[in-house]
Parts: sequence; C-alpha cells; structure tokens
Amino acid sequence: MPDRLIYLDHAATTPVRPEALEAMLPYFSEQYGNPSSIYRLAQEARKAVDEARQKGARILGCRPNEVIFTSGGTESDNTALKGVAFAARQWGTHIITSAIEHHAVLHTCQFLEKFGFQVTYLPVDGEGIVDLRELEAAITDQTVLVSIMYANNEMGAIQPIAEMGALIKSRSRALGRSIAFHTDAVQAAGALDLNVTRLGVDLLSLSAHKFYGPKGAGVLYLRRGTPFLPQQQGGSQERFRRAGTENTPGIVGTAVALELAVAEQEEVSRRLSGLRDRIIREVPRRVPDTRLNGHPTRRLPNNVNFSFEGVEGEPVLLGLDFAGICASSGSACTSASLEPSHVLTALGLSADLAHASLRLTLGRDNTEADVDYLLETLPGIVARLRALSPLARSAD
Amino acid sequence: MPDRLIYLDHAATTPVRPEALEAMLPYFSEQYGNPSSIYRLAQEARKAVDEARQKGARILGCRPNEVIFTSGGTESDNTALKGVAFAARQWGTHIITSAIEHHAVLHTCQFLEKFGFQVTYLPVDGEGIVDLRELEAAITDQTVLVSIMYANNEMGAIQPIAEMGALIKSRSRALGRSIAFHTDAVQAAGALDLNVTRLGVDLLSLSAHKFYGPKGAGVLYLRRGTPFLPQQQGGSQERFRRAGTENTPGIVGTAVALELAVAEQEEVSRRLSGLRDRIIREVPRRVPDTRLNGHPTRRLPNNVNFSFEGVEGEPVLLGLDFAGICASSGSACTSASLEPSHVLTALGLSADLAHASLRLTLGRDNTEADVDYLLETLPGIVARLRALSPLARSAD
Amino acid sequence: MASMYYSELALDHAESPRNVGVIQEADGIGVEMNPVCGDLLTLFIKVQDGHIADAKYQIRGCAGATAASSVLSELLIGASLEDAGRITFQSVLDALGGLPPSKLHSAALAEVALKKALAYYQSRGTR
Amino acid sequence: MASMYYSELALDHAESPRNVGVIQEADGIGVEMNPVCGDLLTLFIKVQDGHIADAKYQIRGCAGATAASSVLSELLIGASLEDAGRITFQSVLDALGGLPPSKLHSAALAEVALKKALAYYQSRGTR
Ligand SMILES: Cc1ncc(COP(=O)(O)O)c(C=O)c1O
Ligand SMILES: Cc1ncc(COP(=O)(O)O)c(C=O)c1O
Repeated sequence: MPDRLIYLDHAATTPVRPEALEAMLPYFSEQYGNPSSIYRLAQEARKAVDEARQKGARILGCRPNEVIFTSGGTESDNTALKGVAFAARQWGTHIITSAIEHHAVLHTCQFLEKFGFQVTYLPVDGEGIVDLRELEAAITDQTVLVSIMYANNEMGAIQPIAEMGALIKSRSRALGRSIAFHTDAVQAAGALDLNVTRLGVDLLSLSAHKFYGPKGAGVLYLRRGTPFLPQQQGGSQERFRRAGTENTPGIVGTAVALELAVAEQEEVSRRLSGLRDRIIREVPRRVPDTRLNGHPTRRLPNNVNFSFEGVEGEPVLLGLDFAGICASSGSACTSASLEPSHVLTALGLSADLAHASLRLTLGRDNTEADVDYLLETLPGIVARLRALSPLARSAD
Repeated sequence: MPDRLIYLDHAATTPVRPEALEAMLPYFSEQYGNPSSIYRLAQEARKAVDEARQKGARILGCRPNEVIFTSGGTESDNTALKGVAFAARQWGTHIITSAIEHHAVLHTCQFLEKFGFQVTYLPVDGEGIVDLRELEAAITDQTVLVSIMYANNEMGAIQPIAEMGALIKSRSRALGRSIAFHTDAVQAAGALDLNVTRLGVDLLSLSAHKFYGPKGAGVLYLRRGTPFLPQQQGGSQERFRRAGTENTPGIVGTAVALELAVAEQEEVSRRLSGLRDRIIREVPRRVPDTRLNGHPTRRLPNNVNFSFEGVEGEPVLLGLDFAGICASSGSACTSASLEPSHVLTALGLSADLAHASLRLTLGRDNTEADVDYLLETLPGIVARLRALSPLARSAD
Repeated sequence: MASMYYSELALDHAESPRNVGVIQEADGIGVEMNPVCGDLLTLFIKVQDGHIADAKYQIRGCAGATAASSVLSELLIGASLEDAGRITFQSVLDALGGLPPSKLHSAALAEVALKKALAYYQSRGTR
Repeated sequence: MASMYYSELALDHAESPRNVGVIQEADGIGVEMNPVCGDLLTLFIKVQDGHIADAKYQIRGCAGATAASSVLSELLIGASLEDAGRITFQSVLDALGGLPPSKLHSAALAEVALKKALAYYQSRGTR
C-alpha cells in the first residue's frame, strides 16, 4: 500500500473516534456486568446505558424511553417498518416510501409485500428529490406508514422531511386516523438537524458507525403512542421493545460519538462543504464528460457523486486504491447483487452511467491537501481507462 | 464495595477475555473499513470476517457459509424460529418447543402464534429434562420446527439433543417431509460438544458474551437446504441471510473467544464441576431447608441452583452483593416482568420456592478460595433473613 | 430489573432493619401479603395515651419490603394515633428517599399493614 | 462485494494491461458485451503460418475484464490456431491465478470474444 491513505468513503463507514473508543473500553472486561442484574457491578453498566439513553434523547429532543438501542441502521429500519406495519395492519395495509431508499428500507418493504402489504415507491426528480405533491397524492385511507430517507447515502440528496412531516400530520388529521412517519436518518447524523419535533417524525433510524461510533450499534427513535409490534422477542430489555442483553460498550460508544458529532456539526459541515464544492468544481474541469449526480446544493456537505462517461466505476476504484484513496461506486461490478445502483437509475441515469459512477464522501479528518492529491490523481486514472476502451474517441 | 469481588453469575454474562479484546481492538479505529468495500483497507476487514467464519465452522463442524453472524443469542433465536416458520408455513404451522426455553425462544413462539402458528410447549420432569417420548408423541404431520434448548440457563439441565436429533430425523423420514431442528446452545458453548452433525441439528444459536466474547454479537448456524426466510432485510451481507454492516470487531472477538473456550473446555469443565459439586454438597449442610433445583448430574459444570425455604431471593442477592459476591435469582423481585421464573415453576416448584431461589454460575476465574468465601458468607445471610420472617420457626 | 437503585438509606434499612420482632401483647396487628411476589408483613403496635408507644414487625420479602417496614416502624414509634392514620405509602417512600419503580408495591404493603393494624386497634374499642 | 480478492497477478494485469490496442488489418475480430454490467471487449488477432502472430484488444469494463483480456492476449500470441481453439475461460482463470466468484463472467467474456475472432478468421477462408 502507498504511504498515504486518504479515506473518502465516510458514507460506507467511519473509524471509531478515540473519545468513543476510550469511553467504551471499560465496559468490555471491567464493568462487564449484565445491566439487568441487581448487584453493583451490573448497576454500573445499567447507569452507563441509562446515561447514553439520556444523551440520545437530548439530541433527538425526545423522552429517554423513546430511544431504543439496536444493532445498527439496518435493524432500526427493519424494526421501524415491520414494527409499525404489523401493529397497524388492522387499520390499513398501505405503505409509502421512495425509490431511492437504502436496501434496508426497500427490501423490508418487499418483505412486507409478502405479508399482504401494498407499497408505493415514490419516484424522485432528476436531482433526487421527492415531490411533496406526489407524496400527498399517494396517501390513501389505507396508508399506515410513510418512510422517506432524510439524506441519501449515494448522492447525498436531502429530502424536505419537516415539510413532509407537517403534510402527513395534516392529511392524517383530515383522515381522522394516524399515519406513522419514519425517516432513515443514517446519513444525516452529524450533518443535519435531528430534532424529532421539528422534523415531525414518529420514528427515526441511526447507525453508529456512520458517525464515528462502533459498528453493530444503532438507534431507533419511537414516538410514544406509535403503533408498534416489537420485532425481537425475549427478555425485558429496552422496555420489551428490543430484547437481548444490552451491548453496553456499543451503546456507550454510540452516545459519545453522537454527542460529539452533533456538537461539531456546524463547523465540520462548513469545512467539508467547502472541500466538496472544490471537488465538484475542479474534477469536471480536469476530466471531460463528467456528470454530477444528485442535487447541486440540497446535498450532504460531505457527498460528491460523479459519472465518468465510458468508464466502469470498479477499475477507477482500484486505480484510486493503488494511489491510496478509498472511494466507492454505484457500479454493479462493486456490488454483490451485480445490479447497478437503484438510486442512480432512479435519477434517470442509464445503466452505463450508473456503472460509471464514483462516490467520494468526505470526513472530519480530510484536508485541502487530500483534495489536492485527489485532483492530481483522479484525472489520469480516468484517462488511462478511457484509452483502453473500444468506445474511446480515437486519439490522434 | 468490598475489596474482593467474586463473580458467580457467568450465566448472565462474562467479561471479554483479554485475547478476544486484543484481537478486536485493531478493528475499531485502524482496520475500520466496511467489509463490503473493495479497497485494501476494507479487504483487511473482509479477511478478518472470513477467518472468523472459518473458525466458527471448524468448531461447529460445518461449512463456513452455514455460519451467520448476528447481534446476539436473542437475535439468533428469533431468526432461527421466525426464519424457518415463515419459510415453511405452506407445509405446516406446528412448532414444538419446551416449557423451560429462554424467553428469546418462548416469546418468539408467542409472536408466531399471532401469525397463525400452533405451538406445543413440552413439559419437563422434576429435574428439568424433556422426555423423548413426549417429543415423539407431539410431532404431527403439521410440524415444521422443533426448538429445544441444549442447556438451561437457570438450573443447568442438559437435554439429550443428539437423541432428539436422531428421533426427529427418523420421524421426518417416516412422514416424508422435513422438520427443522433448532437448539439454543447459548449456555452450552465452552461446556458441551457443539458439533452440529453429531447433534443432528439444522440450526443452533450462540451468544458471544456468554463465553468471554463481546456483548452484541452472536452466531446462528443454518444448515444448507433448511427452509429459511431472512429476518433482517437490506444489503447483501451474510449472503443475504442477515443484512447490515458487519460488526467486524464483534465478529473477530466472537471467533477468538469461541475457539479458546472450546480449546479449554475439558479442563475448565472438570475444574468447575469440582467446585460446583462442593457447593452442592456443602451449602445444604450449612443452610437448613435448602433444595437443589435441576438435575443432580445432567447439568452444566458451572451451574448451581438452590431454593432456601422461606427466604426471598432478592435480599439474598443484596446480602451477597454487600459481601462482594455477584449472583442471581429466579425471584420475581429481580425480574422486570415481576413474574417468578417460568423455568423453576416448570420443575414443579411453588411460586414461593421459585422466589426463594439462588443461582450461582461459576467461571474460568473462580477458585477454591472463592467457594470457601461463599460457604462462609451465605449461611449467615439466609439465617438473618429467616430471623425476620413471620413464618420463621420461633427461636427459643 | 429495569432500574434498581435502592437509595443508600433504603439499603441501610434493608441490611439492618430497625425494630424487628413481635410485640407479645400488641394492641393492633396487621398482616398483609403481596400475592404476586409473596412478600409477607406482620405489623404489631402498642398504643399508650393516644400515641404509638411501640411498633415491631416481621417480614419475608424483598429488600424494598424490609426497608419499607423498617422505616414505617420508625415513623410510627412516638406518633399520635392521628398522625399514624395519615401515614401513606408516599410517607414511607419519602422517608426512604424513594424506591425503584418496580418496588413501589413494597411501600404499599407497609401502608396496608398499618391500616389493618390501626383498624384492629379501633375495633377493640379504646381502653 | 462478497469476497473480492483479485490475485496479485490479476491486479498487475488490470493496472498495466499488456497488448492494448487495435490491429488495423486484423485477420479476426471478436466483439463481446456483457449485458448485465456493460463490459465491452473488442479482440483483434493476426494469423501467420497457422499461428497467432499478434493479438490486441480494447476493453471497457471492470478490472477483472481488463485482466482477463490482457492475459488472454498473452496466451494467444505465438500459439498455434489449434491451441488457441482450446483456450477457455478456465485457461484464462488459471493463467490469472483465479478471479473472485463475482468476476467469473469476465473470463467468460474473454472466451467468447476469442471464439468469435477465430470464427471470423475461419469464415474468411484460409489465405
Ligand atoms: C441510508 C442508510 N440506511 C441504512 C443503512 C444501514 O446501516 P447498517 O449497515 O449500519 O446496518 C445505511 C448504511 O449502510 C445507510 O447508508
Ligand atoms: C439460553 C439462553 N438463550 C438466549 C439468551 C439470549 O442471549 P442474549 O441476551 O445475548 O441475546 C440467553 C442469555 O441471555 C440464554 O441464556
């Protein structure tokens, strides 16, 4: 590997930040008690979990007992959708989501379709935004759940969640029945407002490893009174809403990382959106036939997504990897399912352009020098690959 | 807290052993890549996960791709039961389990009852063992799943899983249809044989924090060809059978801890069963009206479970905690559900005797000196509490 | 157990319960049992000049029940009958510095036993 | 991507593909595309005295496809037509030291393009 390692794949995962790891360490082998036990050793763990819950509640602007700790974003999304759908199905079996959700939501919707639910997948415009009027039009008197992601993991588009929340609330009042509103905020944490009252959501998913917390840990916010059938049965943990011995270190690390991410949010976002905009401006100057995917401004401060015409994404990633740069692509050749990104095709991209995509997602450790290096490195890689191609404009 | 801390609650949880923690540490902040990414940073994580899977497979005697990493024993149990039940329901809707399963199995069965399944809860004899003939008699041509725990978490009774496996296979051959057999082996790891072929099981659950691995990590063995509907939808992780970004450190720690627990199994079991038998022999000599719960010999090498007539378990635990000893009880007053242990009542104990229970579960760090101290401390605590009681035999 | 923080004071009462025992010629006796968890409290009072001259009890139950009984006995000794009649589970909780939510029934146990002991005394007529 | 270990050799071919280019007066041309992921390979061969005198290609696709094409060109140059006719995706895999399971189609792409190039050559009649 080259000496330098420039990590530009923070949407995939992030390193655990030192403050979080340090807070976690005592709970592996010293304060290892099971939080459900009554002796003092275990009550230390119980206290740590309770404090983490309070931190989470402060950030979400909710009651501590509306915070459920899970094993990650995928579990939070699954539990949110299945939990509401199965609890509410006597009132209706219609669910609304969008075409650009993470698979944790989309595949859960397909699972629910097997159980008799009908799902509307709202389209997005060419820049990745869901139209409020389409959402409004999709709501029927059978609708029990709307799940729209806050910010997209591939091309960073930010949805107008607060407006949607208000709309759903007013439609639901008009219909005289409650419609639960879930948002997958996995990519939003540390970048966007997470206050559940301002957002008007009833459920919200987070995943710790996306904000410098540990893998295998997540949060589900569940508003009191929302219809909910727990999806993991067993002991009485999490007030019976998510059974299983608490992952004390994971929970502690989640809370510490979330608190710090939110505290630094403004400053980090400002800095990263500067780097982002420089990449968005400079790469197309240096690489012909580059297309920016997603909305130019309503996008996450750390997200860049390009398609380079005529180039497969995977060898671009490998070329970058050789140069010490970590990035990702919506190409089928980088996914186990061998399908091109459903998000990029939902924007209207051809399969070819989806295969040709490159996602760069910045993080708190990235610097201007990293961007310099990227801008030096990337154009040559793309040019070299284009030169191999039978579709290349013949050089002369 | 007193200077000494004697932990006798290893069935509740165990500390992460140093070898496991050390193996985990690099994967938090250094080898933090998402195993699904294609650059080398991430492939280090992928390799670690693959190696952990191979270790697990060696111990279970199965193929690596029959090993699924989960978030713990509760998820493994839930996924096993729901995964099979929902996949097999076109062939039948009958499930057999036992009355003494962990809530992760029992409450999952109740969940499945809401979805139209019928569940038979096999009773146990006074020493906690399921009768093979009752199992045989319970199998009908509607039966799709049998789930019987390997070793009980409260009173340590060990079920004849291999015999059950053979029985189920022969009944299933006679019926000309497959019946999946799951065992909750959460308490068995590190004490009993885990070879899935010898056991004749199709699914098997483990929880890492019960064998000196991390909390929030578990294993589900799923035999190839077993009907199975995945229960966590999302990405392609775990070959689509359990979506969600892999908890790399948790997975690595699980495998290291499991491998060591199995390597040390014989020696540790021999030593702990010596300590166990000394407690079982000595406590009744020093504490009148003590009853041993569970089978005298077909029990886990580390498990002791007594009932002290006329004494509530909770203040015994507090008294022990004051003396620096961590233990647990099947008393309602130590459970969030305010119900006495369903396991002890299934043995035929009155609610009073279930409330009066004390569980001591030994672990690899316990010594003869710990047992000495327990034997010195416990009788006085019970005597003091009995002296308070309106039911005490009047002292004279 | 969701959240089981006994206060220091409650733990102290549970470990060293005050005034345990039987009053042989009690003026009031109250026996109360919690059918769910089997806690059993027997409360004895001795009345003199309209005041509780002595209070003793026997308890089988969890630490919360022992602490509640113990602190109740302290509240009672020396109290006027009128004041004793005003003691509720809340007085017991306050005197203990609280009990965990899952132990509130322990304080209720103490209140009911007291009500029964006072009723027993009243039913015998003042002497 | 479930398990994506390119061998060192495959990576080397992908990074520095051999024999890239066009043979202007090729004796055989084979064009093959993988409809799923869009990989596109154009293979050119030059035949002399019953042997493959030269082989070049252009490729748009993933690194696996590039490596497969590159190693195929190496296998071809100097081979008799008979030997060239026996080259399969397995020969390509063996020469690369394997490809990840999800990239087997890249080797297949190379095989098919070769078959097409040889058929093209045969259809023109020997010269
Ligand atoms: C938007 C979004 N939702 C859900 C998830 C799932 O989170 P995890 O893989 O941590 O379970 C991810 C990341 O993978 C994501 O980006
Ligand atoms: C027998 C048994 N099964 C399942 C579980 C659940 O495991 P976990 O709490 O780690 O999810 C436990 C422990 O709590 C157990 O003892």
